[in-house]
Amino acid sequence: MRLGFFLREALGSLRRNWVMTMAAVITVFISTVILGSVLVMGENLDRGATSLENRVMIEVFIKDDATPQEQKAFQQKVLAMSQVKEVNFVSKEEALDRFRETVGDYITKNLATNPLPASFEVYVKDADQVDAVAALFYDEPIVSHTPGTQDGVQYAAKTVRRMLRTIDLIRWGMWGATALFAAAAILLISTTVRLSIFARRREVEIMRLVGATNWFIRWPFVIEGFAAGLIGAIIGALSVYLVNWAVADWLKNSVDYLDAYVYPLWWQGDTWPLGLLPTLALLGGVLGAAGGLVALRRYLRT
Amino acid sequence: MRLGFFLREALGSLRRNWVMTMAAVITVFISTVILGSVLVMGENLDRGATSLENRVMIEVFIKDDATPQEQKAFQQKVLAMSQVKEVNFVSKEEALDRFRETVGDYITKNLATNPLPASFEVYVKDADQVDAVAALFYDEPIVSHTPGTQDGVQYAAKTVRRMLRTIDLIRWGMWGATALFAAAAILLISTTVRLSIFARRREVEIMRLVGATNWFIRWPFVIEGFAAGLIGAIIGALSVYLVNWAVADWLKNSVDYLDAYVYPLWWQGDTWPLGLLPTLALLGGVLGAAGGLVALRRYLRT
Amino acid sequence: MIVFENVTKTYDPDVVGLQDFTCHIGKGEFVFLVGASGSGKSTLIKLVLKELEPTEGRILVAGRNLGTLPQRKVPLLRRNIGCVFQDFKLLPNKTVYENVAYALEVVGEPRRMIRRKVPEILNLVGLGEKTNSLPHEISGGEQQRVSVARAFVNHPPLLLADEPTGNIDPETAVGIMQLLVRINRTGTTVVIATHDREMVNRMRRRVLQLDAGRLVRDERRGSYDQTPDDLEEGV
Amino acid sequence: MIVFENVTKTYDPDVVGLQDFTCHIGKGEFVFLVGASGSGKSTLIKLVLKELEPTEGRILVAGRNLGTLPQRKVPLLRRNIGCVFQDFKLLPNKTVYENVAYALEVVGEPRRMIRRKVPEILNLVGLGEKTNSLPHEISGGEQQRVSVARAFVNHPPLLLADEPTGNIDPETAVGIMQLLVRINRTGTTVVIATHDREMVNRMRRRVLQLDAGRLVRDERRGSYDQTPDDLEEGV
Ligand SMILES: Nc1ncnc2c1ncn2[C@@H]1O[C@H](COP(=O)(O)OP(=O)(O)OP(=O)(O)O)[C@@H](O)[C@H]1O
Ligand SMILES: Nc1ncnc2c1ncn2[C@@H]1O[C@H](COP(=O)(O)OP(=O)(O)OP(=O)(O)O)[C@@H](O)[C@H]1O
Ligand SMILES: [Mg+2]
Ligand SMILES: [Mg+2]
Repeated sequence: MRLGFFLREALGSLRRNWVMTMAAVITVFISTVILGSVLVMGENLDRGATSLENRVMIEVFIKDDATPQEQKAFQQKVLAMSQVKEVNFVSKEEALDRFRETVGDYITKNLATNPLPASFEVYVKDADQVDAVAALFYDEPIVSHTPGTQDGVQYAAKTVRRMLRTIDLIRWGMWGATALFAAAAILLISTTVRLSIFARRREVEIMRLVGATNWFIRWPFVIEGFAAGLIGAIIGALSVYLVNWAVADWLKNSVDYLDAYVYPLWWQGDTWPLGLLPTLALLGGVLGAAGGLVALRRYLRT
Repeated sequence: MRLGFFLREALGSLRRNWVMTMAAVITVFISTVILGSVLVMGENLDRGATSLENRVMIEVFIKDDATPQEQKAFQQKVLAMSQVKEVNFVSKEEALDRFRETVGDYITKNLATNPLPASFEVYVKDADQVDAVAALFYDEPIVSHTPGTQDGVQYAAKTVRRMLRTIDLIRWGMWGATALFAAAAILLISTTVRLSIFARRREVEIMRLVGATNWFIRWPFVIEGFAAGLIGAIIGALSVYLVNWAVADWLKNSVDYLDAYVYPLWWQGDTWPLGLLPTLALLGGVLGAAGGLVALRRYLRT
Repeated sequence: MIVFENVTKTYDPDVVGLQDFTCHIGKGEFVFLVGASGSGKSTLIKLVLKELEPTEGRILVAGRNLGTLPQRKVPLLRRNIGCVFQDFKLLPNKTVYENVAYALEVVGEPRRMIRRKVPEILNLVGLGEKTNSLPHEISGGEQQRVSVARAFVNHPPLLLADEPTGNIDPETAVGIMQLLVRINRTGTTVVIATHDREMVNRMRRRVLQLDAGRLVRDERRGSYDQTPDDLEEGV
Repeated sequence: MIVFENVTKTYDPDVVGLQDFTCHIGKGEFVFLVGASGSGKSTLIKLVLKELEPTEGRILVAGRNLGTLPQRKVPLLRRNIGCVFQDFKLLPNKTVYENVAYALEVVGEPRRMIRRKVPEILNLVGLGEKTNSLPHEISGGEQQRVSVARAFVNHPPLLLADEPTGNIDPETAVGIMQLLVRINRTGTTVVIATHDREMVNRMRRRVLQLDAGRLVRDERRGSYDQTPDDLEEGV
């Protein structure tokens, strides 16, 4: 019965104070859109970064006199390593073909023999470990080094490091942006809620004078804040979803080479058990309610 | 004298209604930070894109039997082209050196003669024109084509096109984001202003009953909105400036290879005659004032 | 000064505010408006201020037809009417002084004059010591007197007072009434809606009685209550 | 029911609200509180409601010391006090019905009872037809009567009324007073701050007179004005 009263109060108030309702809804809506956009973009960047990381490869050049058995044994040994994801074998002929493709006939035509060694392409699971993994191969007898060097094991050390650093930067930037925008969203919502409760402080005062307990006063405000927040956040989350979907679709169709980097994200079950956008929507509601609670405190003291 | 009254009214009101003042200031502050961040990031991306564009190069391979005079003449002819920014000559020896660096000794050792041609590296002013410029070289007698092809003129056509497309995308995205965030900022500010004027609608009504003209009522609100907006936007613009400066500084020191892409931007005299951040600050003030005007309309009718 | 011609004001769902009300209040008159709670006194005052529009009929104030008065002339109208509101209508964020001064600022009075006139009128209504208080820091009667002071300070040609003594003790009320009479003597037309039987009976001025929005009595030297004698003399 | 012991209330800049006020109001009494505007009547009522804290002194209401009453018990205290506020204090977004019902919702009255009691009390104060109006849609006197209805509806053991008839015509006021007397007969303690001389003189109940925050008169069957006789009988 009491719940019924609180609900009626809250809904009546949402209807009657529609300027405030609109303000809360719009603020939560915008906050959700901004935060949602940042999260979705961040997630896409993160996936893009991960797929870049997955391309980090170590080339292990093999002595020309290695027997197929030795090669086989080596391949299996490498595959068994816990840090290794994948190993490809590139024969001398394949290597020459690839070389021809990149530099053109006029160089390969000039070659008396095939100077290119066979090689294994080793993909590691975690780009961070590339140095450690590469080091494991230096002393393998099958590996062909120029005497006095370790150039039989090659990987773009500098490029990998730059890439990792860039990816780190992007991730940091993404988290920074998310934190910034989340803080902004919370501040915005709480500001709006505080303002609308300020506009109704006299009402609160009257309720107290008539003998209402603090929670009797709070509940309708909390429900109101929750409802307004939920509505705003749902509209916001839906907008993000639709735009994200449309953009992903458009990109996929028009920018073929990029499609690996665009993920329509709205559920994201792994990181967001409730779904990314449903979580945002719920968060809007909770923020609205919490904002109401905090803002009321000033008028419920003494 | 009247101006004095309006100013006193506005300042008094800012002081007395500090909950509303704070709300307006915070909203404008956040809007400015968000919009400023987007603008600054967009500008950096744009500059980065431009510097990428500047690297688009056409390699023009020269017949081995071309005389130095012919080479010289060709170089001057190319330099005189309006679309061309820069021309470098790469001799056969240089070409071999570079090749050796990339593929390693064991290949070049196998070469009987130097199969690499000399070349000119032509940089165009505008990446969009790379196709047109390349076409101009196809029929030059000095250029060495494999018979039946035009491979004496090479440039990363596919890469350039992708790059241009990506840059376009980034620019579009940037403009989209700017428009989105600007709209959000305007909506947020107007919502807050509308809410705070709603909270004071009774005051407005009383002023009208005492015989105040509409402009007599409006001015203090406009000044108030302008002041609150200006304060919020100045704090916001300063924050953006400081963060931008700090980030640029940190990136420059810690990510050496990236430094060409990070520009601390706060003035940007070319696109923003008043300066990017001063413009934002002023905009905050104007939005605050305009918001006040618009929100008042409802209570000044009839 | 004020002419009502067959004025009817009905609020949205057939709530009668004023019903076929006709009357003429001359320049310099002193009129009491009486009637039960909800009989339409405040409605009448709001109509004169053009705060409300009549549903039917015509209202003239100082010769100007309010129905055809353009919106932008309304502030001018109101500056020439001092009004004591039933609910005071003080600006909550302004001090007593500023509230009264506002009525002068509105007409563009020079600051020097404001600095002289406001304390004068505040002393007159007995609020000399509350100059810098905010409305919520003073008692109900004091708020009412601020409203009275604001209505007077301009020396407007027409003064409307909606129960100006409802929250004031009888003695102070008499003081306020004397003030009103004095102002009336300088030529100002004064219309007072009131429930103060004693006051009306003592003053014996023109009385208009409303009942459910209708004018039921209009006496030149009336009392608060309708007596059989009065009835004959009246409408 | 109410005990004031040397209570002093001063507002910030040495404005006196109540000065060394001592008095005892027994259960079931009917007391008028009179005094000039600004003499401290509303201050006294606010102190009883614990809306204000006394600067000095002790206040007991129904045996409970307000000074030591914890904040969370204050709503309970207020639910046992019906109060008619000088400025009505109606919830602006609630209809007349909802405003009155709120006082019952607060104490957890079942809806069925609310549906019966509220129209009953509204009819009693003559507002049967304004049930669904919002406060700004009714006249000043009607608002005041809503405030009265809200204070009564609970049948609280203590009833405070701050000028409950200031905006009401004498006839309706008499009705309200009769209602108060009837409520008083059922055992409710009633304290009324008022400027209505006629009413006080007619009823001849206990009168407390304040002057600048001091109790200057306390008569068992007093009149509004202080007569030489009264003076001897009183303080
Ligand atoms: N919040 C406040 N801050 C400062 N002074 C106040 C405040 N409230 C009341 N006062 C002052 O305290 C004194 C007593 O006020 P109170 O409201 O008790 O008077 P009152 O007897 O109710 O008068 P009235 O009949 O006019 O309502 C007055 O001088 C008033 O100005
Ligand atoms: N804004 C409104 N909307 C609907 N009805 C209204 C409105 N204002 C007043 N009324 C109704 O019109 C009638 C006359 O109201 P008015 O305020 O003129 O009465 P009044 O004579 O001033 O009464 P009081 O002495 O109580 O102040 C009342 O029944 C009231 O309920
Ligand atoms: Mg009225
Ligand atoms: Mg009082």
